[in-house]
Amino acid sequence: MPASTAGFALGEMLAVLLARDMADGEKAIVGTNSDIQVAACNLARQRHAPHLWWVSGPGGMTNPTEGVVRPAADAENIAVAQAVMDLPQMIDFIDWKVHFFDFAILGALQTDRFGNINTVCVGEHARPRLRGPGTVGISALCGLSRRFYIMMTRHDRGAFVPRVDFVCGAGHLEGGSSRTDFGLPEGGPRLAVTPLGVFDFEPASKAMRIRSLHDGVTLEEVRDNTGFDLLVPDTIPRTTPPDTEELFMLRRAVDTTGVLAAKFPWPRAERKAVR
Amino acid sequence: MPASTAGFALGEMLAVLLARDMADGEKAIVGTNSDIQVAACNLARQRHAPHLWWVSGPGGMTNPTEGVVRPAADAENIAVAQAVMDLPQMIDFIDWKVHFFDFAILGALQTDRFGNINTVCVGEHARPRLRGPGTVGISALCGLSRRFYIMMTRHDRGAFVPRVDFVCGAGHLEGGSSRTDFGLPEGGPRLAVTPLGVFDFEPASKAMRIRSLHDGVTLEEVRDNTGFDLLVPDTIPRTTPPDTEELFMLRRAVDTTGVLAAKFPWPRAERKAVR
Amino acid sequence: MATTKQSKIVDLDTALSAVEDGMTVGIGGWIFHGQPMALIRGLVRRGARDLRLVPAPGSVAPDMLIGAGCVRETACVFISFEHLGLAPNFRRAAQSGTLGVLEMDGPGIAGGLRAGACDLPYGLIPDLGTDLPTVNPQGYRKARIQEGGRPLLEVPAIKPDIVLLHGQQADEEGNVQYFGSGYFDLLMAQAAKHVICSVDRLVPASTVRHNARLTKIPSAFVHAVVVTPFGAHPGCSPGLYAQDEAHLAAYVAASRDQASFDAYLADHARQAGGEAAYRDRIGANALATLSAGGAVP
Amino acid sequence: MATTKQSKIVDLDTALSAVEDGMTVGIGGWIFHGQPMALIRGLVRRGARDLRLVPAPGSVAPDMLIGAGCVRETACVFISFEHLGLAPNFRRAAQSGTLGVLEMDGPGIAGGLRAGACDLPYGLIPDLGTDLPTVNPQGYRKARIQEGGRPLLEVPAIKPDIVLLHGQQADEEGNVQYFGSGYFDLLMAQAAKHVICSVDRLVPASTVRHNARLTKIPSAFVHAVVVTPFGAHPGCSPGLYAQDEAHLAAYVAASRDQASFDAYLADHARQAGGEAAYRDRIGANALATLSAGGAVP
Repeated sequence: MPASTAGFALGEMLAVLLARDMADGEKAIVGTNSDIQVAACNLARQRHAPHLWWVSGPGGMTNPTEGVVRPAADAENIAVAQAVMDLPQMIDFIDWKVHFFDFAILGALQTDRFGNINTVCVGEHARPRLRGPGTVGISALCGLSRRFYIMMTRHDRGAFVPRVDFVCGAGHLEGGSSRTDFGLPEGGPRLAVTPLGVFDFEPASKAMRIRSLHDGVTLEEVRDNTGFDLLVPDTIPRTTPPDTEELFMLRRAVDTTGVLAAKFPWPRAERKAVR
Repeated sequence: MPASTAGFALGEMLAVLLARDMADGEKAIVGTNSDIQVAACNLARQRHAPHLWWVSGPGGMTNPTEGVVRPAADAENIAVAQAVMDLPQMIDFIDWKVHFFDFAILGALQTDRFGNINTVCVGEHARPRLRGPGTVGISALCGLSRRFYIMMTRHDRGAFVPRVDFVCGAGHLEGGSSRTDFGLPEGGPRLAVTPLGVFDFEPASKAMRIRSLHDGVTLEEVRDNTGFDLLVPDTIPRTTPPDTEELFMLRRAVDTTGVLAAKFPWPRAERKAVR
Repeated sequence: MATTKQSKIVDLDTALSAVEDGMTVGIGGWIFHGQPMALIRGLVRRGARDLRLVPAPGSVAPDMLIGAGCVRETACVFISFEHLGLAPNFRRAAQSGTLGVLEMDGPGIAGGLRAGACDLPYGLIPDLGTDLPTVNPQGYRKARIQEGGRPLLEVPAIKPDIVLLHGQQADEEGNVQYFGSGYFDLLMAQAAKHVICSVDRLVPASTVRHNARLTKIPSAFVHAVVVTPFGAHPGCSPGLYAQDEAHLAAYVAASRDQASFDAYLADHARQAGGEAAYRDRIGANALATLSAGGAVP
Repeated sequence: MATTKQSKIVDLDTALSAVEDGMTVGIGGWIFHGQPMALIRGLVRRGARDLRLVPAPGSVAPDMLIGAGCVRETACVFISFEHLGLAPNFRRAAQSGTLGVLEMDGPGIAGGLRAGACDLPYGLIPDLGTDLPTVNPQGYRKARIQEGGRPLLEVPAIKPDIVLLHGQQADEEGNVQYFGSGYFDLLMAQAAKHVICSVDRLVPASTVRHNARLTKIPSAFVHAVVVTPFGAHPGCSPGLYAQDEAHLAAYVAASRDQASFDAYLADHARQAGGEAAYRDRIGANALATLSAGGAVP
């Protein structure tokens, strides 16, 4: 776990890391229970991507902003949104259309070497060891958006497994060109962001690779907590932590009530360091 | 043409005749340019069918009522409607669903012996003698509603032809069981209302039959103005004209600005009698 | 789908008498938003059995029916307690194998409901490379026609026998208004054979007409309306009251085993006095606080 | 469908530079409601050629393009002047055989647009026993799979190169609001490769957020917004101004033959000065009267 994280919470850091990768004019979708995603999109709009467009998947509100991170489906978002779409019409571009969304940001029970996503079950589907919530839009967003992000608030061998027990969101499937060979459009996971680092996918093999490790995180620590062999670059960069301006904007314009800090502190071992 | 029509306009009479046939709790749809249809539905709601439900096909407003007959698609109907639906969702029940609507009321360039409807063209489609507006929802409403009404403001051999030049709304097709043989649901035209009379369809042959003739209209006159042999009952009833209460309700609660009288007077020959 | 001629406002038991054991029951709302909980508690009280659920992404509504033993099989698009964790009774039943789970995703339920609403035999959706067709082969089959450059699946039409929804207010004629989003509710209503809506408030027809844009379920799609104030509790009723975090936490705690959950149901669903007794048990100040937004500063 | 990074507000000619000869052009609105007339006049002025139209049920918009010789072929769901009679230029061109007419109906355009919006190769619709498949065999083909108890047709996906729409107001970001109904406009925008909206008013972002429910075309679906006051004239812009009955009657009269209609176009579309000159020609009092509801008592 990161050594010097004092000054910001895990949720704040993840929001900042995700926001940095968003470009102006892009289109995104945010599901339920997505505080970090909401904050990341609104932070990007406040900083470098003023025309980023995001929609609450279930609620249909577009670009709601009032400086408070609310659940994306919450009715209070209507008063601060640019539009409210009805889900039966939204399904056309959520569930069917190729590359309508530039990106989605998804959490998971499990992800794997090729960035496939599982929120359905651990173990056999018929008698699972752990029954998860299910798939909802994950299949479509992983399959149809131009790219997606895997956002994990835990990084351990339970979450990072060699092969997910159930593919409910297609990443790079078996790696290589297997995704497009199957007939899915170009896309797949671009980054995974976790409490330990940022990870991308090597262009040829599509296997997960270390892109940067957070301050104080060792290669050994990441390897110990990952259930498959990560690709390791020759030199491992350090993640650039959230800077003063990013944190100021996040707390002053996006998350003024501190939802991220309250809900997503650093995992237990690091709490003392953070506070 | 009717002899004693003094006291009400053609449009008013047609609205009253149609309203009488509607039952409480039924569901109906009204298209553009449908003043008589709007008035008929609202008259039925005012009188014997308070829970009749009708929707503006294009505009999505349900049960708009303010005592003024406005175009069904008009935005001013929103302020007096119970709901405003979006067309992309309405298409599911307009264009696909079997028997969602109890009835629709449709005009036509031509209708025929079996109540088929044509609003597309007179003559060959590739080089028509008269190019009509087209089909829009007529195909679906004739094909899918439990019944429909043919509402004609003219009754002559140009409009009542042996066989329509283009079937854009299926009535009883070739008669008999040909409609259901084709695979369409039970339904088809129930009545045709015209300046001369009310017509229904004989249950076995499904051929058009005189149900009643308006006051002063002779059998010869109807035959002269109909391009096919109408079935004639042994005794021909007289249409019960709009009564005082119906006209009072129509003018006092439904069409307070007299749209029907202004737009749908009796055809020219009878104007003197009407006024 | 037939319409009735009288007022559509009926009491809870009259409305629920349309639900027969073994029926396919759709549930509207979205996770903790607009779950038709009074109707769900009513089904538990009536001892419904062998239901086949088709819930929109939900939480306590499907979870309670499953925990109460009313359900033979459920479709699962998403059943979650969000920040409160996994749906406890659904989880236990699924893990023990006592509950049939038809795994579904957004495209599957959307395509199936739309086909149902349209009286089409099946809907066409993209094959997204997931394991869903493997575990739910009757719900997802390889499309017989493959064209257009991507693999396609067919999903059979979904036509629930009954759909249970919750709106904020309705008029006598049965026009149901939502202060928040409509989610899948209207699509479910269009696909269903029979639609029961609970609402928190009965309002005059003029109130409905005052803002027709809020009417998400027009009366033509509604067969029965049940007026049940706080009928979405412990979930939220958008614009009227917040979800009851304390009660939901207590629900999760009570769901630790079947005996404990049975005790919860005895007090909160099967008790004499129905919804009135339920509201008394939750308490006036708790409900008032939820009406104030969830916390009285 | 790509989004741009700058403000989406552009001038009329910049917006229309995206329209190339031979393209498939969708037109929104409904008969006299919300026809994007300033955009249509702009296309006439630019001398667009060989367009393939896919108009929603319309009136003067498709009729003017046809009368101006811009159109090779049009889909026809419904082209009507309602109480003013048949669409005069459409009628003349169709009757003379100089215009290709792809006969369509509601299910055909709805199924085709939805398939286009969904990137599906075709849509499935019921066979309603009409003559449409006979005269438009490429638009309606017997479905290869027949099941479910009624005959089915397949309609190919419709994906217009350009769609032209008219709303009442928009913000800089390109959120387009409608004071009336949205008709097929959003479905068309979802199916299109490029969407141009004219609006009567440019408003601050806060005005749009004040009533987000009026935003029928969210900015993600809009590539260019052209601010053209009275841009729906001589049709109506719902909530802002009525249709101009006198002008429409004059239009019909001017459409009696091609020479006469060319003279109309010379004065009302091809004149120097574009829309500003057009508004001058219509006249301040005429426009003011339409803003007052169509008749000043």
